[in-house]
Amino acid sequence: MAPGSSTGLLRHPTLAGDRPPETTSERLVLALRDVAKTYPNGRAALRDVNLTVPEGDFVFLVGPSGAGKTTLIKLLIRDELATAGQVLLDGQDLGRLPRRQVPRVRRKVGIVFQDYKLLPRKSVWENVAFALEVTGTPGRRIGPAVDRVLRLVGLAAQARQLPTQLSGGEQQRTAIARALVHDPRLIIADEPTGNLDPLISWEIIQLLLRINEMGTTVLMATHNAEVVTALRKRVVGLEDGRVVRDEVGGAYHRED
Amino acid sequence: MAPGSSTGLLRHPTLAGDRPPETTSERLVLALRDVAKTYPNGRAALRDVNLTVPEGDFVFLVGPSGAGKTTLIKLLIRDELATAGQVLLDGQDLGRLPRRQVPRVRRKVGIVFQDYKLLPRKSVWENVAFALEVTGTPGRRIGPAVDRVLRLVGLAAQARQLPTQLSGGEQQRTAIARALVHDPRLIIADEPTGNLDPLISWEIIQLLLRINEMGTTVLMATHNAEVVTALRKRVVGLEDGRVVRDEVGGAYHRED
Amino acid sequence: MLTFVVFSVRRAWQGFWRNSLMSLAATATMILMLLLLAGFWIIQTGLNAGLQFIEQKVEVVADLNDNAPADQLLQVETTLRGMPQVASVTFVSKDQALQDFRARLKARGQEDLTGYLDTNPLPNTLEIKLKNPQDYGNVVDYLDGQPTVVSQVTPIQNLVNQVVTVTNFLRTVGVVVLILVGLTVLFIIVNTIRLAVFARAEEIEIMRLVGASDAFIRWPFIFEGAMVGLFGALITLVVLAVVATPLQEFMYGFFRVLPLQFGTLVVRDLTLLVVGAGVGLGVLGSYVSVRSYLIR
Amino acid sequence: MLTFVVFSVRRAWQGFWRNSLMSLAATATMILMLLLLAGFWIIQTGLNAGLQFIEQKVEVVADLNDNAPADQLLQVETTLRGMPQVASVTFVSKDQALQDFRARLKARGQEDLTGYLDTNPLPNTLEIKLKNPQDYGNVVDYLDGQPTVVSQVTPIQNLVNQVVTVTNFLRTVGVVVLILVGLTVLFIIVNTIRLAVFARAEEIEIMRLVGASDAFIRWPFIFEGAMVGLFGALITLVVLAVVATPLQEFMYGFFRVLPLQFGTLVVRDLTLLVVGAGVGLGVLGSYVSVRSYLIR
Ligand SMILES: Nc1ncnc2c1ncn2[C@@H]1O[C@H](COP(=O)(O)OP(=O)(O)OP(=O)(O)O)[C@@H](O)[C@H]1O
Ligand SMILES: Nc1ncnc2c1ncn2[C@@H]1O[C@H](COP(=O)(O)OP(=O)(O)OP(=O)(O)O)[C@@H](O)[C@H]1O
Ligand SMILES: [Mg+2]
Ligand SMILES: [Mg+2]
Repeated sequence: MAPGSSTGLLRHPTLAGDRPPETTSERLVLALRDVAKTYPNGRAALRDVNLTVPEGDFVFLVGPSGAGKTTLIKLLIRDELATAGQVLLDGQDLGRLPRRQVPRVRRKVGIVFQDYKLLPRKSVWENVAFALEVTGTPGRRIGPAVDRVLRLVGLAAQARQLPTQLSGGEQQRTAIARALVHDPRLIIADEPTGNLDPLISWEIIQLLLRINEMGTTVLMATHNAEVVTALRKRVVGLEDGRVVRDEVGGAYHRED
Repeated sequence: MAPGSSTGLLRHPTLAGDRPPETTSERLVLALRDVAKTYPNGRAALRDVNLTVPEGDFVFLVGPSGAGKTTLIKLLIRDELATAGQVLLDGQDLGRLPRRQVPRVRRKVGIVFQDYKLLPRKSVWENVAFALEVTGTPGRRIGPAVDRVLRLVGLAAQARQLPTQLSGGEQQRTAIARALVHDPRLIIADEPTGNLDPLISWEIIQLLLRINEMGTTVLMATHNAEVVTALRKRVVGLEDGRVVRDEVGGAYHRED
Repeated sequence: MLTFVVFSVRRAWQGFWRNSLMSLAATATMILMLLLLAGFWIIQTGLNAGLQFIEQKVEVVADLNDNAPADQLLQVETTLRGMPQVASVTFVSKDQALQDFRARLKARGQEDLTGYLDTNPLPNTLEIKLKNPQDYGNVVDYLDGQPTVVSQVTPIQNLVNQVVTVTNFLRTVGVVVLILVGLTVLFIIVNTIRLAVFARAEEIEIMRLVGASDAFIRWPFIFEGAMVGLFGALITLVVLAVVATPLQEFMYGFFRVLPLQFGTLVVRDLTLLVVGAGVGLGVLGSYVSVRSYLIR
Repeated sequence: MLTFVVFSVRRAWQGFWRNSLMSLAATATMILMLLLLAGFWIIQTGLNAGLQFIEQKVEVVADLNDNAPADQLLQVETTLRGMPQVASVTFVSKDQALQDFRARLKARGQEDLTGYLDTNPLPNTLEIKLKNPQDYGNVVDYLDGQPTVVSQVTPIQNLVNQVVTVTNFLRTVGVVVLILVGLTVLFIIVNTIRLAVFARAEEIEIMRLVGASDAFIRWPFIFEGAMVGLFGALITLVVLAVVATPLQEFMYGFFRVLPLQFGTLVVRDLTLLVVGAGVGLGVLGSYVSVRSYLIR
């Protein structure tokens, strides 16, 4: 692990084509090649998706409801398997990964699920600590790390509450805290600000930007037009399962 | 039921005080008097809340994460009981309502839950139909009504899918469809656009506005600043469990 | 009303299959428990039959004088038959008795020495079966009062007492065990359905929030419980039917003495028991389980 | 490694209490099923003891000539004792036999007519108990070859055969029933734990998505299953201990003949059975249940 490596603020290919050229000198954290995903019920959620994300990148994944953003994210953590094409995470082909290796790969990633996926019978504190426990972190290091990240997302006061005793936004922030607590090299956030008020949304985005500046790669699916447009980061647009644009410095809406 | 009654576009008291005066001539759909809610773990989620909503009103409920918006909504459908004060829905004191009467009261309301609360083993179609079945609507009238409302929220193609097979936004729209299908006189929506892209969000809002114009009262908790500010409807601001403003024609953020 | 029932049954059917994993787990438990119950009931019925058979063997045997006058003998017989305690009176002649004795010896493979006998040493006897084995007193008294006819009365008094005590004990034990097994079955099935419904607590909660009345939620669950019970009962009956014939033959080959044939009456009772217990427990289990989520 | 175990046990403990409704339902099932198993095991043990007791009663009785020479008699006795099939040889004098007979008559409340006898009509006898009741052949042959000493041999041949068949049959039935009950108990417990774990399928899924390894997920569940088994076993033992004394007295008061006292050995075996079955089934149930969610 090299979370603080100097690959931090990377230069990205600046053309606004469908598919940025792969600069071989950069390490690719994510790479999808000709990926398609058709669900068992026959719905084609992704088609011919090509996408590479070099280390240290900050990518917004945008697109209308049902475009395939969550499906793409599910492929990245091998929650689902692609029906065609290759999905590489850190150079490993997830389609060929033996079952036993899956947890190891998932631990490299910090993921905020669109529906949070908090453990229902564990408190906020325990939910966040869980992400450290699975990595085998010694107990004495877990406490301080969890406290710190809960303070970051503003949940220090709610640490002992169960998910059912939280407001929607508090649940979402718990999910965010859990994704950050183990200092992952890659953060994947699926609509992480949908239930947050504008102020906290901005704070969370700022937090992700700071973490990104330290070298962590961030992929964020969002509908928050304001944030996307203001930040002018790389924007990957999905529509009906296809990548329809991939621009560095793009806005939420297409600007042609 | 009088969904098409001419009480439609009501004039609201136009002062921006903490509590609009109750004009006795109007029928109050909702009324909270000195309501407080303290959860069993000791957290005071609402304090001294006074709020009245006349029939035909369109109210935005705003406030930071954890302000108490969802708690207030839970009181309105008697999911929780107020620890102090009175909650009146359609003139009925919910605190005194016998248990057996609760379903009847809930059926008057169309509610979009922040976490959707879809029945996990029923398809989109069945979930929406359920809201009609509980009212005892005859089977032949259920079909057309469900199809119509699914078309309205853009889910006609997903009708046979289970909630687990839906995208986040599609789940949210299913919840909205279920809240609308039985033509309730009061619609309560808790953050109904958090997982929708801006375009569909606007469509849903437009839909709610149209329904409101037909006389249905709408109460909507939201973080969507853009929508609130653009529509200039009545805005009730909660903060830390207290009503801090109640303005007709307000913006999302306080404007003083 | 009828619409509601039809509708609820349809929802129950859906519920059963959409939660197939849980439904099948519950049904499997139901089957095993019904088999246990049926097994115990059969044993209990067989035990009762056996005990009755043994009790029937208890009788008063009156040895008759060889020279008893025929008319007096007839009168004794008639009087006995008229007594309310008496179930049956059988006259066994001394020749018959000797034949029986020889047959028994032969069956046991023992040497028959009776051929060397000059005269038949066995007396004519009256075998008197009693309705209630405990009521031998009057009969014995009466017979003792007929010295011209009766030479000796063998009430097997002590044997009677012992047998009655033993059979009563075994009957009591049988009933107690059956009740205990019944309670166990009740608890296990209700508990299993509780667990199955528990997994759907969220579903029930959502239904309530959307405005479903208690009856609307409850009835499909109750019908689902009834389905679990009915399916379980039917499969149990099939299993019992398949097992019955070989088992019966086996038992019969062994306990030649005991009349362990199951008549149609027993089959009817057993079917009623299994189906009744299955459906009843299924409904009860669902009712109890759903109730705990509706009451709050 | 040890840390992992301690950690898993702690999580299991938490899991048990945070899902208390399900844990208690599973534990209750466990208790009932263990009681059932223990009950059957006790019946089976009692049956075996009873059968053994009956088989011990089977013996060869040799009536001796009154005028048998003492040295020859001694020699016969010695030879018998030396035979590998023989368990014990007891000499019963004719006086002893008469006394026993009188005592028995008295116990039955029958009139003692033996006082009118001039001489004692009973012979001296040798009662020979066999190690294995089926091995009477050689013993009888030997005794038949000693006409000076032995007047008559009563091997109760048929009785022996019958008793052995009956006891073997009952033993087999006992074992079969015990196995069937065991399988039922196994299935019900595993099934109950499956249902309890099913309600937590979502939890397992989330743990996997967050990167928990299979072992990390599995072990707490297995320890939880072991806890259910252990709690269930302990409560079962308490119930058995409470019930044991009155039950034993009751049984003893009834079956005076049968040695149904439970020794410490039986208690030890029973404890091992209950605890072993409880913990084993709890672990097995959890393993099977969690496995089905991890395999996908
Ligand atoms: N398990 C599934 N089985 C079948 N179809 C599915 C499944 N999951 C998703 N889909 C379908 O695939 C399409 C893409 O879904 P996905 O969740 O990727 O959308 P999304 O871009 O995340 O949308 P949103 O912004 O609403 O979350 C949707 O139309 C959805 O109905
Ligand atoms: N069941 C509960 N037990 C204890 N505390 C609770 C419970 N539900 C909510 N709370 C607390 O009450 C406060 C208000 O919660 P509420 O859900 O009403 O907030 P909200 O305004 O809806 O926030 P959001 O915009 O994040 O959904 C929160 O601080 C929350 O932690
Ligand atoms: Mg999504
Ligand atoms: Mg809320």
